[in-house]
Amino acid sequence: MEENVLEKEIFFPTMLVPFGPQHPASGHFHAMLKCDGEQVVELIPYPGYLHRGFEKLMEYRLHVQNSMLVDRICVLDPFANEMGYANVVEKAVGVEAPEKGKFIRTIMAELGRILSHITWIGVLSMALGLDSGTRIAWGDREKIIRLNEIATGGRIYPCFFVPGGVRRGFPEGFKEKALKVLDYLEKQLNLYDNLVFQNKTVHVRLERVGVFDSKEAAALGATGPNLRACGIDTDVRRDEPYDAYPEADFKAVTMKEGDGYARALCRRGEISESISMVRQLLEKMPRGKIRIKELALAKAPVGDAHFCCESARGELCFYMVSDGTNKPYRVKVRGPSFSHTLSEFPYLVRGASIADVPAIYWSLDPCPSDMDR
Amino acid sequence: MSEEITSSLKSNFPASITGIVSEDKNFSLTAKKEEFCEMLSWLKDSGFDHLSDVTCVDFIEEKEFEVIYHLWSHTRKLRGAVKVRIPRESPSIRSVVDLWAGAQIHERENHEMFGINFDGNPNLSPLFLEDWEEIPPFRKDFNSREYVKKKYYGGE
Amino acid sequence: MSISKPFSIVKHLFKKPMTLAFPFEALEPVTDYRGRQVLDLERCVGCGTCAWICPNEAIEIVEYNGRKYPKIHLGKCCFCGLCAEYCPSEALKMTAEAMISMFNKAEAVYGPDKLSGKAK
Amino acid sequence: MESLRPKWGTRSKNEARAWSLWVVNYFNSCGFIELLPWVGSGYDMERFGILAVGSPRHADVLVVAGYITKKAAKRVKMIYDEMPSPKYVMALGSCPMTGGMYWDSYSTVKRIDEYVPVDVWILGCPPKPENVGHGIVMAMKAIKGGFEGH
Repeated sequence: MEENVLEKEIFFPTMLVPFGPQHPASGHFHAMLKCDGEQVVELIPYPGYLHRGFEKLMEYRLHVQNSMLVDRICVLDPFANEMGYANVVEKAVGVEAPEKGKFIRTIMAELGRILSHITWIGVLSMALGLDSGTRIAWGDREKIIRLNEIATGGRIYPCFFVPGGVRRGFPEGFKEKALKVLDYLEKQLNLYDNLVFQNKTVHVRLERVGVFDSKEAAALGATGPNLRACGIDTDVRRDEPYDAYPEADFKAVTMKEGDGYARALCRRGEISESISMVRQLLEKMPRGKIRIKELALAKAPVGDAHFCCESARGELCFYMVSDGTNKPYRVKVRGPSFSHTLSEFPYLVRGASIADVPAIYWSLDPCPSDMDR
Repeated sequence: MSEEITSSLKSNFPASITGIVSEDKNFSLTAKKEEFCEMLSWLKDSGFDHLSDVTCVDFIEEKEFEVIYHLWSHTRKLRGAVKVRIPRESPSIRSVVDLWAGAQIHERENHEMFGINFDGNPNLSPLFLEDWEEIPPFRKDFNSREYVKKKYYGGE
Repeated sequence: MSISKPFSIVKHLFKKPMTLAFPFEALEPVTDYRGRQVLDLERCVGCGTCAWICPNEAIEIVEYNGRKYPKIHLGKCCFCGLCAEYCPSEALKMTAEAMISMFNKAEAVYGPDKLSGKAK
Repeated sequence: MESLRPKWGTRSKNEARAWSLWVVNYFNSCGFIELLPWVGSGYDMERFGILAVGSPRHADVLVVAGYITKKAAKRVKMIYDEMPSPKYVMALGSCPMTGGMYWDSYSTVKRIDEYVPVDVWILGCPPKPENVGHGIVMAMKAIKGGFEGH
């Protein structure tokens, strides 16, 4: 009888496998995977490829100049960053933006969330080797960018929200165009369901991959869809309402499982919620002023202000200390991707197989430029 | 809502709390360096299970660093900030890694950007910057514009 | 799953393609797009507000035909439009022109003559 | 060895080069976001024969998309050195040229052409996809006209 070759185990030395920075599925992130055979023992992250020192740069600039600077923090979701900064300055000065300005901000921020999630569908599909999903999602993305362009005058970086409101109102016919795009996207969501979310390949690769329970997730600093996917019902938009969010009727999408697939479905649900929110807010749009222009160069009194908003990735906080001039003394940006990539990702890949690493990474939806700042 | 937390904090730690600002849904207070860890541990047990942020402000004129812990409670829906002042000459403070595992990376960032030592943190190696030889960049006495002029524009 | 489902892709053959045949067709330009600036030489008073508000210090005030005008280094510009917004005499305006690519780095500096369209 | 090489006409050689610009898959932040329409079906770069490849050894074009930090600049140089010649470098956005938005940042490189030679500058913050296309067409025309790269 032949000797059973499978009886003896293969000997693997512990080895280091680099992940990134030049890798199709890593973004601009570098990590070393310490592997025992196929299994990842430890992940050592080396971030900093996109570090620009935003918090230092902002100390030298006027508030209105900082508004142009902050949307570069996260390329995929610039509106949330602008919203956070505009609001923290308003909070420090003690003046609120006009009602219409708040509505415009909220509508654009929700469109930004849809934009970010659709980009993420493309990236996730790319990481899972589902090329048609990538092409279609990144093609649809153009439609929302076109809306941004019409409303704000900038494609990716709108430079649109300033302390005191927004820089201009919606142009004529924007509402009809926006509703048309939303209808189109709603139709496309069915396609994404068939193509990505209910696809057997995606399901098998994401289910029971990268699981954490609610206690671990909270201790590691998870926020946003990643946290809601393990059953904790927290949403800054609902719990600490800002701008026009009290006017909109929405629910935070939660799941129980806490695995990669639950995170994906959470984001899928958020797209639908955002679409309905934009529709409601476009209907309720009030009349009036859009901006208090003096606030852009106003001096904030000595003290500090802390403001949190919900970006597409999770809790985005701005903490500003002011010394009585029209420049901040210190700004701290708490980006959601910072803890997602640097404390949750190393925890989740421990014990996973190498092939699952890109799937776990993109199921967390990190943004490397938000992480490094 | 935050009243009840701040009043019970006051009765538990009467000696070390100064400057409480308490609003409807958030509060902030300044704690003494000796007892802040017990206070954070008490807050964690009473529902503040999310450490949003550890950050630092360099008050160069007062020769002090202020380390700020931003907390959030998923159950109470409350936000809190605990501020601790430490001297600028020997900046060192106890680590809170054993309370929140996510604090590790925040403390590592603050160590790199401000040069604060967090006693008890297992890994404080440089995070973002490679081959950095100047003083930590987020300190107020580091002038980014002068550094850039010297390094990149040949001192123009 | 029904047996006809895979054949539903056939309908995409008759749809308008998503792709834009770029060099031959283009999307119609948005009127208020923030592209490069133009300068009205008559209206400009040379006050220097644009140079002060620019977050990138891309604007420099230079002498041209005996008067003071801004010179913009488009390689530093971030196209935020603050210079046009804060211009007191509305001399500096943003246009929708965004086709700015070059082989030579020096072409990125737009002096008053280039900004006003007097020189190519 | 020299005789083994296929002897093409210069014209057809340049034509072939221009229609198969393979891009190394090293995309960093700001510029990458405006390359997404080109990768996706909105503008579809494969119509121009442009393909994103994983290995620098297969690539002809390095796209420096946006700001480069000191840490990333070493890797950019490494990738550039690994690419076989002829190779071309495209710089997207204002940041590689002058530092752009981050002109006073302690962490970014201000002039990337001191490290790798740049052929095409595409300005914008980030550049519009049309502008990226304009740059690509410009580069293709130059290569057809006999531009050898580095």
